[in-house]
Amino acid sequence: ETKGPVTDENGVVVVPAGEPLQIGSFLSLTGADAALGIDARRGVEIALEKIGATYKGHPVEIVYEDETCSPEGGQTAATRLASNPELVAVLGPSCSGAGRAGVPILWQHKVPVVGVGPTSPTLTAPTRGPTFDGFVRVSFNDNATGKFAADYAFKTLGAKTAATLHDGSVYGEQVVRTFEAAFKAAGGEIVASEAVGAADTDLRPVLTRIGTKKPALLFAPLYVSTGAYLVRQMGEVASLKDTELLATDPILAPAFLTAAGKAAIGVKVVGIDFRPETLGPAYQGFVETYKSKFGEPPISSFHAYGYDALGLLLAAVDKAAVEKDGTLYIGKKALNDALHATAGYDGLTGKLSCSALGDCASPVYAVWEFTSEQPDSYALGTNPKRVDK
Amino acid sequence: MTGVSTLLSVHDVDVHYGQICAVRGASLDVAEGEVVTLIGANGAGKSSLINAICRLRPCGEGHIRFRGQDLRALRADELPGLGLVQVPEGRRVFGRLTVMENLRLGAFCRKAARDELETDLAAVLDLFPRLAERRDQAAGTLSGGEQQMLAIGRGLMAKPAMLLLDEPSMGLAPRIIDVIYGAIAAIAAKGVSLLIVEQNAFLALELARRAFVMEAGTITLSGPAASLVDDERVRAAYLG
Amino acid sequence: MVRDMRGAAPHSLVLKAGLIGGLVGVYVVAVGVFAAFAARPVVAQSLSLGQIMLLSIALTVGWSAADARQGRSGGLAAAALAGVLAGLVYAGVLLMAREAKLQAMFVALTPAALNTGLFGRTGLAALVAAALIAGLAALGGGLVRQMPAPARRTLLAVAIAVLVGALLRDLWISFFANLLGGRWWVSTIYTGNGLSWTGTGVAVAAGLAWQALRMLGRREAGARSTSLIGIALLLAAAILIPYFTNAFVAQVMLLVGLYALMGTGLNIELGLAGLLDLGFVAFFAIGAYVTALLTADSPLAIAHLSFWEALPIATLCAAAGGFVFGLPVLRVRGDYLALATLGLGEIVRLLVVSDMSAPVIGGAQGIVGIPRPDLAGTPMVSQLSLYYLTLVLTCLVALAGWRLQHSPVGRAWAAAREDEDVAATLGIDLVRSKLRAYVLGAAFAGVAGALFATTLGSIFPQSFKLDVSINVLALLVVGGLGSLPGVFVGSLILIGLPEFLREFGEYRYLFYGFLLILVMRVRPQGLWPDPLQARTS
Amino acid sequence: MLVLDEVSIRFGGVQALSGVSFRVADGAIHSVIGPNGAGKTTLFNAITGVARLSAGTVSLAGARIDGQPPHVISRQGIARTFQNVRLFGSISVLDNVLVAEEARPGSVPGLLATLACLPSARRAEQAAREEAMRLLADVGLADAAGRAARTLSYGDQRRLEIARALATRPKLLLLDEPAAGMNPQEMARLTDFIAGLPARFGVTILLIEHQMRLVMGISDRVTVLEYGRCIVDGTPDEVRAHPEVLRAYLGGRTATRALGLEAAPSGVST
Amino acid sequence: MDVGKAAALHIALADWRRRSTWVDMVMLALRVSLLVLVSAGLLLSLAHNEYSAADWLSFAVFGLTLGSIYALISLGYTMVYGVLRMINFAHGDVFMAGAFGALIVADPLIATGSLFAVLALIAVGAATSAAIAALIERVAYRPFRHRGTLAPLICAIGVSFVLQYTVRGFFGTGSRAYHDIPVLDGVVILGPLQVPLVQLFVILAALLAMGALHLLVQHTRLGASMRAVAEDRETAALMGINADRVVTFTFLIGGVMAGTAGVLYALVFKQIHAFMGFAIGIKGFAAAVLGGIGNIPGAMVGGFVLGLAESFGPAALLSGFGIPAPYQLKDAIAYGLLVIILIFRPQGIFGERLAVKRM
Ligand SMILES: Nc1ncnc2c1ncn2[C@@H]1O[C@H](COP(=O)(O)OP(=O)(O)OP(=O)(O)O)[C@@H](O)[C@H]1O
Ligand SMILES: Nc1ncnc2c1ncn2[C@@H]1O[C@H](COP(=O)(O)OP(=O)(O)OP(=O)(O)O)[C@@H](O)[C@H]1O
Ligand SMILES: CC(C)C[C@H](N)C(=O)O
Ligand SMILES: [Mg+2]
Ligand SMILES: [Mg+2]
Repeated sequence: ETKGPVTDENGVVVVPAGEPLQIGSFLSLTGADAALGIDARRGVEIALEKIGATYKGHPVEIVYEDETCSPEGGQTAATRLASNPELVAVLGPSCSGAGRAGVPILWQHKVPVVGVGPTSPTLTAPTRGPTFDGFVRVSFNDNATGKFAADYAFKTLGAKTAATLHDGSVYGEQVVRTFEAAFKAAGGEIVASEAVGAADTDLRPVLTRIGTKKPALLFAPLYVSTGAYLVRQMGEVASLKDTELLATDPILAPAFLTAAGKAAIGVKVVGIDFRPETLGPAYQGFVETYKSKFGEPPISSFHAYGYDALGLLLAAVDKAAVEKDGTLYIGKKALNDALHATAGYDGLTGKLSCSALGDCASPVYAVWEFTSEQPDSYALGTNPKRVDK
Repeated sequence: MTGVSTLLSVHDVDVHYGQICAVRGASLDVAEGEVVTLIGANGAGKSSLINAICRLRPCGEGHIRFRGQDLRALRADELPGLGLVQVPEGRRVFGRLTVMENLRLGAFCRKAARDELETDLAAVLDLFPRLAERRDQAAGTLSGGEQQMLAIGRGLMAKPAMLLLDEPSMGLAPRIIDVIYGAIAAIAAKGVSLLIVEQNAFLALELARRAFVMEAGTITLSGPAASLVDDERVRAAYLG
Repeated sequence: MVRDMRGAAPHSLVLKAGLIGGLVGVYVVAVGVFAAFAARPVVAQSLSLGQIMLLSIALTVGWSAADARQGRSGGLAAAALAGVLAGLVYAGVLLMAREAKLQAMFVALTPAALNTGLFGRTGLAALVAAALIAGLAALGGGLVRQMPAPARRTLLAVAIAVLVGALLRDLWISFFANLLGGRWWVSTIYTGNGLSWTGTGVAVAAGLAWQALRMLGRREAGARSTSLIGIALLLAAAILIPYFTNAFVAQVMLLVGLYALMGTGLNIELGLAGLLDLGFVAFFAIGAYVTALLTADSPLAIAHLSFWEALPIATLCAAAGGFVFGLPVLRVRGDYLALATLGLGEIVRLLVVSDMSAPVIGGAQGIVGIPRPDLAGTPMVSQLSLYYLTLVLTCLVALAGWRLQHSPVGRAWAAAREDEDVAATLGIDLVRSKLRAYVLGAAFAGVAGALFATTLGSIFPQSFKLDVSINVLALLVVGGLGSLPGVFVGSLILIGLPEFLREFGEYRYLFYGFLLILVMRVRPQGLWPDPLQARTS
Repeated sequence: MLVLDEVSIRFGGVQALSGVSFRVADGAIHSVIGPNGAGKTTLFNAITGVARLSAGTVSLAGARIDGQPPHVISRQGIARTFQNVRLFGSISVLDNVLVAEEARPGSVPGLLATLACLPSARRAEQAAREEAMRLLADVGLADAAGRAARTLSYGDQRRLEIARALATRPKLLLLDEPAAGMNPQEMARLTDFIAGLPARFGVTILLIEHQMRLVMGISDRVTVLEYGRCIVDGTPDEVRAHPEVLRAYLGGRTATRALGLEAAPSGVST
Repeated sequence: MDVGKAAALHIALADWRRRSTWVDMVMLALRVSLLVLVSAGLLLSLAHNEYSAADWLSFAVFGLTLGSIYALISLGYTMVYGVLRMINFAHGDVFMAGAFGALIVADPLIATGSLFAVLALIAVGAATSAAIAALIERVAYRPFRHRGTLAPLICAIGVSFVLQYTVRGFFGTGSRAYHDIPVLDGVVILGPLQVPLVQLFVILAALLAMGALHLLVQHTRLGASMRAVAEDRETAALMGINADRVVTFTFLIGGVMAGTAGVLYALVFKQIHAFMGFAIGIKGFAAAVLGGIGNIPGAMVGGFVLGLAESFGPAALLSGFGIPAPYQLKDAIAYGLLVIILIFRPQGIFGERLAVKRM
């Protein structure tokens, strides 16, 4: 297709002078895991504010959709976004399930997607198929998460046996598999590999079952609601008294404290190292802006990804767009290529360089532990505080 | 209407089922302690009229008075408490309830002492020994005739001031019909008013003092039972 | 049961109307609808949807108060009085809520929402304002009540036209842009999110025209020909509208068509054979998964057929599934069947999502990379082309359903639906007869599943939840059981409308619920009932 | 035609039928009478496969039919009406008959032929429809063909039930109290109608009735049941005079009058 | 002698073959294979014997805890179905609403720290649910008394949506937490078993509530009038029974039980959200069917059976086959049980066989 000065096999988006540059976004905005998406959206908004909500004289408009942290939510949101031919690209989703379902739909229309929260390895696996060609993510890849968690469990905590529990989500199932592989590789033994339904509330039977194997550690990458049921009920299963629980970042949110109450105290969570020492002073400044703008410290660990996603995208648009008489011509393939070619982009979360498969982050992990059950006391650094170093 | 003795008076009642007009401008009255029968061909509208009286069907513009009280302002379930009770056509026993439960429900509207109920129960079971044999059987599994006995027995349990019987002899063995009509006569003798719808016009006309004949939704004839029995048209149509 | 001329004295009804109206107003604020709607202009940035909502509550209060005094004098006074009462209750409760700082418990009672809800006033001023506004609006409601019926209907038509014009903005914009050429229309009719004054005028005119047409139509044509004309119009709209609008509309219509297809399938089971099947989604899932496994570009695929080759296989598989499930389950009667099929549907979903089956059908990861069907060598990429495919399939299924209904097979279904025992003694083989219906329904669900898989390109176990069965059931009954245009209308309203109203987020499901109740109360036979069915029952 | 051999049925504690044996001759009108609860309807249920036998056998034209499901038995040529009328209430009168007409094996084309709109399917349907209208005319319901069955009056519903049963073209027709709820005049018409059935449709009739005038008027043979036992089996005249029958069933004014042994009342009896 | 036996067997078999249709044969095959499958699963699981006696006991206690909640909910279904022949799809949401109603007063009440406060909490929940149940009966169901079963079913689905999204609008999209209740914290040591006090409390409270209901229905005319209304509303009216009042009362009682269940649920799981009602509601209805619908003691037993099946099933049946992550399939076991019961014993465990309509 050729429009104006640009020819692109995937089509061209034209933004006439004065008209807004439209960017889609699908995030987890409602439900128990709303904090994940809202936090990321706030990151996007701060980034937008920083550029004065304009790009080369075009107002930048972000169209938000809710992906409800589920594949169906992702499908509906993506379909809705895909039907808008003026979208340049899409930021999101928060959750891997939504991504696995939504990205292919958007790519049918050759709309590239910049992942904000999805971390499942399948999204950037070599076997993922051509439908994910339009996907890059600023969030990390759980291959690394699983490996880090396994190392931490085996080396730091000294656990020789471990059990795993997932909730049948695209995210949970995958991260469990990478953890299991890494833990075995490190020399540990996986004594139980269990799963529950995402809507299950009575986890005691499955915990009892796990208890019979006496694992030293239970690796349970659950979302907020199930995670809270888990920590509350784990205390009631006597045979798990000596088992250490290791969870992952979806529960790094005040909502988890509300839901889990006192049982949250002492829960260890694998997440990103959000210290200024690691992320640099820019992050510190960002958190200050966040606090002053939204009246509370970040409510999960995806704000910075939201911020970076928009920046990364605009950087790619810079490279791909051709401007003529105030009108922007953006080749879709060119934009996607530019995204994938990102190298050394200076993001809040570190230097971002995208691989051919779309992984851009080089995460530094940390282990966090909750110290109080008060949701208002949630603040990365104190509650939860860092425990792995 | 004149006076003291009129118990039920129905005036100019219509019954419609959607477009179909089943009863048109029907009027009848029953005096205190009187036995009246309503006869007519299939589909004449007898049951519809009875149901209108019992407030199971809306009744158009006319009025229905029982002891001078306008029934149109009442709900069906308020009538038994006033002493107006119907034994419906086609038995309509509570199939999943036992015989005894059905009978006890018959007395639902009464606030009677326990032993009074027990004596009444015993009286009904006496009248229909067959029911006594089947007392704990689900009513739905009774034979047709047994169900009819149960329906009548249930109506009696209400100790009504007026009983509307819709085809009480239907499906009963000849001997049982005798028994039932004997019982009905006995009830009438106690001063209970009766309005009987009957195909077996002989029986009804024998027992009743007055009769109404219904044809195609309107009441076409009325008068003392004796004179109707001798009416040629009635003889031809209903006495065979 | 019959209750003529009974009920409480009229003045207590007036009180009741006021009280209930006030509380409904409070509900609207507390549930958050008001805040969401207050941000949505309808007319020229000056009348928001939230305001319309509150006003219409007061209007209804006035209406019912006047209604209670019908035939007596003082209807208008009663209406106004009830309105004032409603306003006082409303403002009183909200003022108390503001004092009590309930936000920790009731999240929608934010200071901002309370402030808008109380017209930006405090204390006595708020009370007075609310009482005044509500009283006036209720007076209006009373007036409307006393208008002659045609005037009332015209007013209603105009109101609906304005709302439809404002709320389905996206739809109209794309329509104008495509059909009438250009953005000029758009900017004349709409300002921001709402209608401009011009736009409002256009909407009013449209409402008047519509009402005039309806009255003409009613006078001219008999029932039968109106229903035929109606069907023709519906079909024309179904074909043309998506063509002249945008991809989003086509997308929504595709979904509508898909559900209509399932609804037609379920109609055979429920409408004709009386089988209440809540496990419908299981066959939808079978169709989708078989299609995915046969066509997807995925390591799990067992073949690489084209969609057209996979479609009959998927249909057959779903039908076979129907047979296997149906055989034991169909001996269960009535409502129990609903529960048994519901259980089966859930079991299928749970098995699909489980780790046990993950190596074969992907488990939680689903199956991705399902290609679009090819038409004469080119893939049908646009939603529109798939929509037409769906429409054609729906019509075929509908035709089959219609043909069956008026055939011996359909009559045997009707007989078994009415009384199984008697049907058996007439020589109808119940198992066979029910299996036929169930297998046919399953097969059609399978077709829908195949389409679903190919439209979305990826499938996940979570897409096959009970909700799908329930939605299909609801649209069937809302549209009118046994009526084929009804299925389409039901689908349009229950599946399409929520999509067009996405801007209201989760509140649209609240309205979905109210809509179900309302439609069933006002038209229990459905919005577009089968004329024959409507007559005999 | 029909042979019952030592048929017994019990429901929990109730022995509804114990060792009933009799045979129904081809083309006959055979009545079953007996007190309420004697087991007459249960007998019909036994024949049509609705109730399960606890002992004994039922054979139709030499082949055993007991133990088979109702629809299979029906297809071998048995049709019935019900004591408590059971119509398909919300479908039309005509469709009630059509359903029965089409339930006959092989009478109409199957699912695929229907879907394909084969002309043969249309023709078969048209024929069935005409046939059904004829039957309706026979029972005097032709005018009501389009009404929902539920809206008929009780007596009309009974007639429709007979028409529906006849529509299956049975060899054996079981009628359970067809005259219940009819007045004498209508009963007389019904009597003639039933009496004419064997000749017109070549059907054998087994009839339950409490209306003695009907039973005695048209039966070729009468079987009397009491407490689930067959107490007498003979011609109407034999039965009428049998002391056991008089004791258990007929003795009394109603029966006597129905049988024409006593004149109609001519005055009020008080 | 032997020959005679064989011959008799042969005749019996031939007779069976004559009587049975192919469907009967399929059903028999199904029955046999189910039996084989279940026993194989049980045996294999037992042979593995991964669990100690204490584990089995604690499975039982969880099962009973959950089961008593199911049982309480199922009562509402059973009674409403018994009277109106209608599946009240919104009942699960009435349960949910009870938990939220109590949430409003939960914090101050729990803070008082007495057992009495817990009872008050239950009372609030029960009152909320009862009021809501009666309200929806009045507004959404009563107009359908004579309108078949589908319209009210759809209306019930509508009500279910309204309740869910109303609560969601009122209380927010996420989960809401109940605070830990000190009086119910702690465990009771029963032999080898440590049972959390809450669970015991829940089982006891549920049993009490159900016992009270049973007495109420047994010893008043309510039971009989409910059944009469269920069968034939018009005839019941002819007996002087006010159907509307009976129905309202039924909904009220069902609401009380559901609200109690809602608070008990919140006490055990400490987290509630607006959508929790639907799935649990379906389980409650399943429990009602298991026990035999319309049968109040049956509903209780059905609830317990379902709860136990969920907690034992995966361990006792599936793990023997080496199925990965068997607890993912616990609902499948529960629904499987339901379907099997419906197929082979439609009247439920306790229900009398529905009296066959007379011919
Ligand atoms: N539910 C109904 N819907 C429509 N029409 C009805 C209904 N019930 C009765 N009808 C019609 O109303 C008329 C009167 O019926 P009704 O049952 O009152 O007659 P009846 O005199 O009691 O007859 P029978 O002696 O047969 O019982 C009949 O034409 C009948 O078809
Ligand atoms: N399913 C059942 N369970 C228990 N008892 C039953 C059942 N069916 C019938 N009975 C009993 O069997 C007996 C015979 O009933 P049946 O209906 O055959 O009588 P009938 O001769 O037809 O009487 P009627 O002339 O009154 O119709 C009755 O006493 C009845 O109570
Ligand atoms: C937002 C995140 C917690 C989501 C999670 N990492 C996922 O991939 O689904
Ligand atoms: Mg009648
Ligand atoms: Mg009988």
